[in-house]
Amino acid sequence: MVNFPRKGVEGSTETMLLNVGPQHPSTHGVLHMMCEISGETIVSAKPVIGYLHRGIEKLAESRTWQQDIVLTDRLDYVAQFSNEWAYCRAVERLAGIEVPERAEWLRTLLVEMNRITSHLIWYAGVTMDIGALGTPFIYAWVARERIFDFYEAVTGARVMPNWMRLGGVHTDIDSAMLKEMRDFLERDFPVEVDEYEALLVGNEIVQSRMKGIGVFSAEQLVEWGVTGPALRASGSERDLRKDVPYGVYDRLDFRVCTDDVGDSLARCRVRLAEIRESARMCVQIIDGMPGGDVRAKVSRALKPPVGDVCVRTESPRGELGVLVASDGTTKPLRFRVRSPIFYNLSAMPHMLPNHLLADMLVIFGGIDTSMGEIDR
Amino acid sequence: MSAAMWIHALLWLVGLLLLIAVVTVMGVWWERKFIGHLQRRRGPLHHGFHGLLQLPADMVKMISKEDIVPDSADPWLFQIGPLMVVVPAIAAMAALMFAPGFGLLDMNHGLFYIFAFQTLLPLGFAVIGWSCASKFTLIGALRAAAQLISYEIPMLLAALGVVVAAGSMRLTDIINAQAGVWYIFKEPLGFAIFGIAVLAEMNRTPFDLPEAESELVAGYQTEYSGMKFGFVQLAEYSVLFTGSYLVSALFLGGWNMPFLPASPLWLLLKIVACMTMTMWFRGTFPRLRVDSLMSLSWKWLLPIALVNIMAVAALALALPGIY
Amino acid sequence: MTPEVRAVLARHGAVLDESGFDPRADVARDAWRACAADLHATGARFFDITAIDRGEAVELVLVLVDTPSTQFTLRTSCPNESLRAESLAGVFPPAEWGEREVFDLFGVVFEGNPDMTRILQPDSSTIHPLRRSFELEERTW
Amino acid sequence: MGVVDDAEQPGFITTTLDKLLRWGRSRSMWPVNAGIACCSLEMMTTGAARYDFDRFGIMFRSSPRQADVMIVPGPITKKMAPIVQRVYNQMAEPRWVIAMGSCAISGGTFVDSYNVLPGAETILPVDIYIPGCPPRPEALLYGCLQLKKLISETSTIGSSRKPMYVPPVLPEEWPLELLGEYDALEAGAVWVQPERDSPPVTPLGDAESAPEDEL
Repeated sequence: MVNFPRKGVEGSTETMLLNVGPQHPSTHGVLHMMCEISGETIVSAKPVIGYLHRGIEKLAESRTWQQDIVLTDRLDYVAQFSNEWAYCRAVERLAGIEVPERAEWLRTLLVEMNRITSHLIWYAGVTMDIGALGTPFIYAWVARERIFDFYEAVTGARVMPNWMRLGGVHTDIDSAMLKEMRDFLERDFPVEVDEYEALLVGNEIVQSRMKGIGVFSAEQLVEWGVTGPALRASGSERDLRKDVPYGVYDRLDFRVCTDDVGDSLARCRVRLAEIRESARMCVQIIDGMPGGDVRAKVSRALKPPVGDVCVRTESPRGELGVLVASDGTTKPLRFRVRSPIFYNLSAMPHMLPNHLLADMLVIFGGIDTSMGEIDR
Repeated sequence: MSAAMWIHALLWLVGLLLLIAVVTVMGVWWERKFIGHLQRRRGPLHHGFHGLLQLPADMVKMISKEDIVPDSADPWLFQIGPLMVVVPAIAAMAALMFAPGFGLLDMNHGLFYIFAFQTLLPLGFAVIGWSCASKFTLIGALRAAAQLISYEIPMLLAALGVVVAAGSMRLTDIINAQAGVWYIFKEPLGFAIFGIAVLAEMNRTPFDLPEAESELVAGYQTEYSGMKFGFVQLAEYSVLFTGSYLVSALFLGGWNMPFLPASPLWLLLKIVACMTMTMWFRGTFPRLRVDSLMSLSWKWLLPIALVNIMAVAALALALPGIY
Repeated sequence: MTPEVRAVLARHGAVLDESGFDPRADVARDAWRACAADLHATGARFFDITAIDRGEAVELVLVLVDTPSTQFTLRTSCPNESLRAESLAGVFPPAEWGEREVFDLFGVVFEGNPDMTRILQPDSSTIHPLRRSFELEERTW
Repeated sequence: MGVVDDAEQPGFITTTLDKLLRWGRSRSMWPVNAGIACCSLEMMTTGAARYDFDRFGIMFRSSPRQADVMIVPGPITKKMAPIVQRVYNQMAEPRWVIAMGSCAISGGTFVDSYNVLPGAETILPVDIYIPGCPPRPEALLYGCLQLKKLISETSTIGSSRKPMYVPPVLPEEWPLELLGEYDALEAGAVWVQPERDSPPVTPLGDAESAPEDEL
């Protein structure tokens, strides 16, 4: 039994408990949201998670440092490269591995492309949730498939790339492929994004569904532990790519996309702006790509010195932290993922009350969940 | 009643049932195909010529599926629930006229008859949702009842404008009165209100709240499986057909076509066009929220419909020749 | 590390170690919550709460962000005989879920957490899998 | 599931009806919209424009009552197992199960984990296995077409395939998780772990030959 006492509404009839999920079309995975509703108004809510808890943190302790990269792909299966990079950065910092210049550029390139595909999945999900029968959903998949073709050509896999290595990346990208990526991102992609924006933000019904729904101030959201685009939509400029530049972000010209309204529509606008900004960054990266090696020599039996390190990166959903602790052996002592959505989701009980059942999906889409990373 | 009348009635009954079957099969096929092409894909393609056999296959499967009655459901209401929406939906079609004198029964108050049976639908939805003892169906049913009842009033008021102008509730008279100018040009406001309200009456996007898939799984039909689900679908497409017929007959001139002789073909074409419009909406629009749905009906459509009917009545008094 | 943070840490008798990658401050278990509350007052932002099993004790790690670009960890140690600590849920709201996870995977009980139940594993589970003492079963095939 | 279960010598009408039913069932497979993990992304991709499930008459239904096929797209954890079974039990007969991806086949990458079941077949009767991590959309399409073949070759007369209720079972040390205060499931059933010597990966080719025995 889940610890979820009913609050009830004073002077009203009995409230009803509605279990949304774990198998529900709009929970984006296996989230179980317990809602106490009075009529259609949510009185209190409690997310129940763990339906996808695969014990990745324990499994990582029984594998070598290199083998764990496979597991990081499966954490947030929508933003695979971000997880790989966060893990690789943590271990490289711990073991003092120097990453070749070109590898850093390649990593940044694919992570930014990954941000685009991840936000496209958000777009598909949120439009589906507000009831558009799949048209924006399928449109989002058109551009996503094009980018997935690049993933496949570069890494050999569509969803689980396992492409980054400690000390670099597995395969180089040749200049013809880079040119193709650049052509797509500069020419075809903005046209698609214009259409997406018109379908979502330009739609009157969407505006009436989202405007003024779920308005939270930046102070509230910071207090609740929310990070990422959901926070930036409330006016905060927190973006680790600017605050703690890693990769080649300090050499790129980009702006932090923010919005000061703080409602659900603002969160949509911020994510759409981030899609455009990422595409712009990718073009810059391809233009500035230096030559050279893509992988440093790293011993297969890597033994980082004793110690622990926590590395923060900006994943598409917020601040992704990876804490690795080493006891000087070939296997990690502890591999911990600070999942941005885990803490974003923990703010749901604060966010949902007094909204309608239909608003739940809108607010929920605003934080863009991916259960693989929440449950690990 | 003479034997000829019996035969006429029997033939028409069979014909109407066939029509419903064809409308459902072709409607679903056309919807999947049309929305598929809207979404840059193909829709049903491989079973039959361009997927034409897809719907017969679906129906064969549905008939042979297990018929589940949940333990906690009210067994009687659960069984008769689908009938309570299918029967009114089909019965309403008895008054449809496809050409002068070409129909089951040319009733004096045909329009009234159709609306009377449409009014029964929320009861059926409520029974379906209540009997399943599931929360999603219950919420869906309550939404359906609230939505259908509140959109009935603007719909009837908008239709009343046409009745005032035509001076009759007989569908033949109403359509014949549009031999010159269609009512869409005489009463554009009424047409807009009637179109929106009929869309809501048919539970179509953006008013598909009762079966809001992303919120309520499948709304009031969540617990129905097999042929019962098929019956509910049948009722939906019958209502869609009736609604499209009403829009075509009341505002789009029915079987009249400018510069061309009157023919049932025009009526059918208009019905198909109206149905396609609803599918287009379905492919593009998201869903309204439940409170904006209600405020749209009570705060906007109802006052405008009242203004519309007063204006039409005044015009009909002032300009008896034209209106 | 801002001077305010240093002052708070010194007030609570924290052992500061800045030789590693991130500055770390070890406090006694009694000062855990009070120190975190004072750090919250300086404007430090919650980033993560987790634990590392050191064999004879479980080390609680609270990662805090003091300025947008710097971070530090506040640590305390729970010996295996008494896996208890004061809850930070009243100080940092997101810590509620973080502590539930530490409880679920390590078995550390946080006193004062409003919902000290398992979060990832089923309620019926009897294990705390991230303890060193818990070994994964050998694969049978 | 059979039309006439005890018909010893099916006559012309029953065989024709049987053909019709097999035709209808195999050409209208509606999977239940139950995304579990990474594979659900590829499942959605298959429904999207480039691959388009709808061409084959496959369309996702959110309500298990109206679905025929359950695609298990991911690892089944111990917390999720009763729910997956429950969704399966809510589906109307005849129903089929596709195990999509290595996690659903055997536990995949997570087979060593303390919280993951070694494959969907431990709790569900799986008909089709689609290997891959995750399988490409083409592989999923191929798997669905294999299922179509399987259905159209499974006679509905006196079939060995009987309606099946999967009792919600879990190991004794993992009693059933209750979902909420109105949960109707009963706890206490005994978990039966299937015996196994090798990974339970059935190549797709086997699905073609299997139904012939039943005919």
